[in-house]
Amino acid sequence: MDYRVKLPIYEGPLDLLLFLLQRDELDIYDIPIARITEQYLAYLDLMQELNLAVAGEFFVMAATLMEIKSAMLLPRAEVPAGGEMEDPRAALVAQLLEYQRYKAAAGGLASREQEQSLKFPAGGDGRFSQEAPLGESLFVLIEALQDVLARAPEERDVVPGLRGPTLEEQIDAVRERLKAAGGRLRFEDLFEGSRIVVIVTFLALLELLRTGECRVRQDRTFEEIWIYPTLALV
Amino acid sequence: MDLPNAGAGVNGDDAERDLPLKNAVEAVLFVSPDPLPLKKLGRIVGASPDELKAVIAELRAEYEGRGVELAFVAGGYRFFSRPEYASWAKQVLPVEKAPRLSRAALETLAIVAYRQPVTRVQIEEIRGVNSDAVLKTLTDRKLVVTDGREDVPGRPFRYRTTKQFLHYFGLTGLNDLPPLEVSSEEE
Amino acid sequence: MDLPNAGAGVNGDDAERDLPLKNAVEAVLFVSPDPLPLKKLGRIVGASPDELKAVIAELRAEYEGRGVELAFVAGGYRFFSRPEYASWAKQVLPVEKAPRLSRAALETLAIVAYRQPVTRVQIEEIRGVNSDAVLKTLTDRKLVVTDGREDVPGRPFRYRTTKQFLHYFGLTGLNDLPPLEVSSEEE
Repeated sequence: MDYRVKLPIYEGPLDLLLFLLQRDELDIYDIPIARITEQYLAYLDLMQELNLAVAGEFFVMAATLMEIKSAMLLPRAEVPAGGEMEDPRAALVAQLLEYQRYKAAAGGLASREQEQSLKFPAGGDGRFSQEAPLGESLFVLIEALQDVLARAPEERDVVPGLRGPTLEEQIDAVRERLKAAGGRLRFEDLFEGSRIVVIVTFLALLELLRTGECRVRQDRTFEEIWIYPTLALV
Repeated sequence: MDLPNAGAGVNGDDAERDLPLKNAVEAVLFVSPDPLPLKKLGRIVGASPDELKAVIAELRAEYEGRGVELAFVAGGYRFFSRPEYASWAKQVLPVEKAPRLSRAALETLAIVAYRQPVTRVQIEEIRGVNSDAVLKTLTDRKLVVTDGREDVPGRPFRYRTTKQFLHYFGLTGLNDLPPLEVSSEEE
Repeated sequence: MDLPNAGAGVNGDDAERDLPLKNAVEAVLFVSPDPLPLKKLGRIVGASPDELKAVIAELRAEYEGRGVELAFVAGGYRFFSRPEYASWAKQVLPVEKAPRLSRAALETLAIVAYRQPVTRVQIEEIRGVNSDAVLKTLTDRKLVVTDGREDVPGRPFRYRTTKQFLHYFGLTGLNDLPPLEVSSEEE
C-alpha cells in the first residue's frame, strides 16, 4: 500500500445523496431511507478505502441518516392526538431541495461559461482556457469504479512480495495510456490488475483530473464514461 | 487646428465633427480593453445615449452573420469573435493558466450570486460541506470578493460576486441571471 | 465524437466546413494579439494563399470607410482602428508606460534602420555624439537588437532593427521604409 496522498473531495454528502436518488430515480419526497442509508454507507466505506480526504460532514450525514432510519421505525401510535407527526425526513428533504436549486443554477452558469469561453475580445486581449478539471461528479466515477473492482482479481491471486505501483508511477502510467489512446480512452479500459492496482490507478486518474490534465465525460447516465486528455497532454 | 492626431481628445474639433459617429463608436469599442458602458462611451465620443443606441443598433446589424459580433456584457459593449469560430480563433491566443471552474466552484459561485452578500457559514449550510478551499479559489480568480463583515458573533466576512464574474459568464448584470428555480414544494 | 466541449480545435469538423472562410479569417484576425502572416493564417483556417488573398481583399473592401481597417503590418495582417478616430480611441487605452521616442532615439533608430547592421562607433560617427544611452533605451524597448559582432579590432556589436520596430512604425517590412533623401551636397 504505497499511496498516502489524500485527495480532497470538494463535493459533499448532499451531492452523494442526490446522486444516489437520481441514479435510481427515487422520489425525493419519499426517500426509502433504509436503502439509501445502506448505499450511502457503502460509498463512504469505499471512499475511505480509496484514502480520499473524506470530510467530517460525510460522517455527520451518516449519523443523521441512521437517526432518521430509526425514527421511521417508531410506532405510529405515538402520533399526538389531532396533530400530524412530522415526517423524520422532512428537514433532510428540505435541505436537499434547497441545495438542488443551487445545483441547477450552477448548471446554468456552467453553460454560460461554456458559451462565453468560445468568445474572444478584439485586439489580442483574449485567453482561452482549457476544459473543466472534472467533467463529471466524483460519485459517477466511484460508481464506475465499483464495477471495475467487482471484476478485479482478489489480492491472494497476485504474486506475493510484488510491490504495488506508487501513486507517482501510476500517474505517469495513466499519462502514457492517454497519450497512446490519442483521442479518448474508455474509463474501464484504464484498469487492469489487482484491487490495489485498480485503486491506485483510480487515484492517479483523480489527480490528473484535479490538475486539469484530463477530464471525463459521460454522455448520458449509465452510458460509457470517456477520459479525454486536455491540451496539456497533446 | 488641423492637427490630424489631435491628441488632446477634445470632441469638438472641426475635422472630427465631420467623421461619422458610427465609425468613432466602432473604433473606440474595437480598441477598448473592457466593455464600455453607454455613459462612458457617450462621454468619449460626445453623443447622447439615444444617438449611441441608434448607432449601436446599426453596427450590430452590420456585424450580423459575420465572424465578429458586438455584445453587451458586464454593463458595457464590446466586440467578440463569434463562438462558431472559436476553434480557429483560439489558435492565435495564449492558453489561460486557470482551468474552467469545477462543479464545486460553480455551485458555490451560484450560491454567492443569488444570495449575496453571504457568509461562508451560510454557503456551507446550503452545500453541506466545507467550502473554504473553494472560496479561496474563487477569490483568487477574482470572481468573488469579501464585502464587509456580517454583524453577528465572530463577524464573519460577507462575499459577493465581482464585475469579473459578470465578464466571465457574459452576463449583462446580476439581473441577467436566470431566476432561481422555485423549489418544487412551492409549485 | 459528439463531445460538445470538444476543445481539441481540429479544423475538419463537419459543422465548421459550412462556415464562411471570410468570417473565420475575420474572427482570427480580430482576436489575434499580433499581425498574422499569410502562411500562419492559412495553416489556422486551412486555406491556400490565393483563397486568403481573395477573402482579405473582400474584408478590406467591407471595412472601407469604417472606424476599423484591416492593415498589413510587420509581415502580417491585423485590424487597427483608423487614425482619424485616434483621439477618441486612445481615451479608452491604458496609458502607455513607455514615452514617445526622443529626437535622439529617432535619429539613432533611423541610422540603424537604413544602415543595418551597424556598430555603435559607426552610429556615433554619423551623429557626432555618444550614443550609448540611446542604444540602451532602444534595446530595452526591443526596437533594436544586437546581431553578432563586426569583424574588426574590439569586435563591437552590430545592431539591427526588430519586428517590434516595424510594428511600432506600422511598417510592412524594411523595404517599406521611405528611400533615404539624397544628401543636399549632391543636389
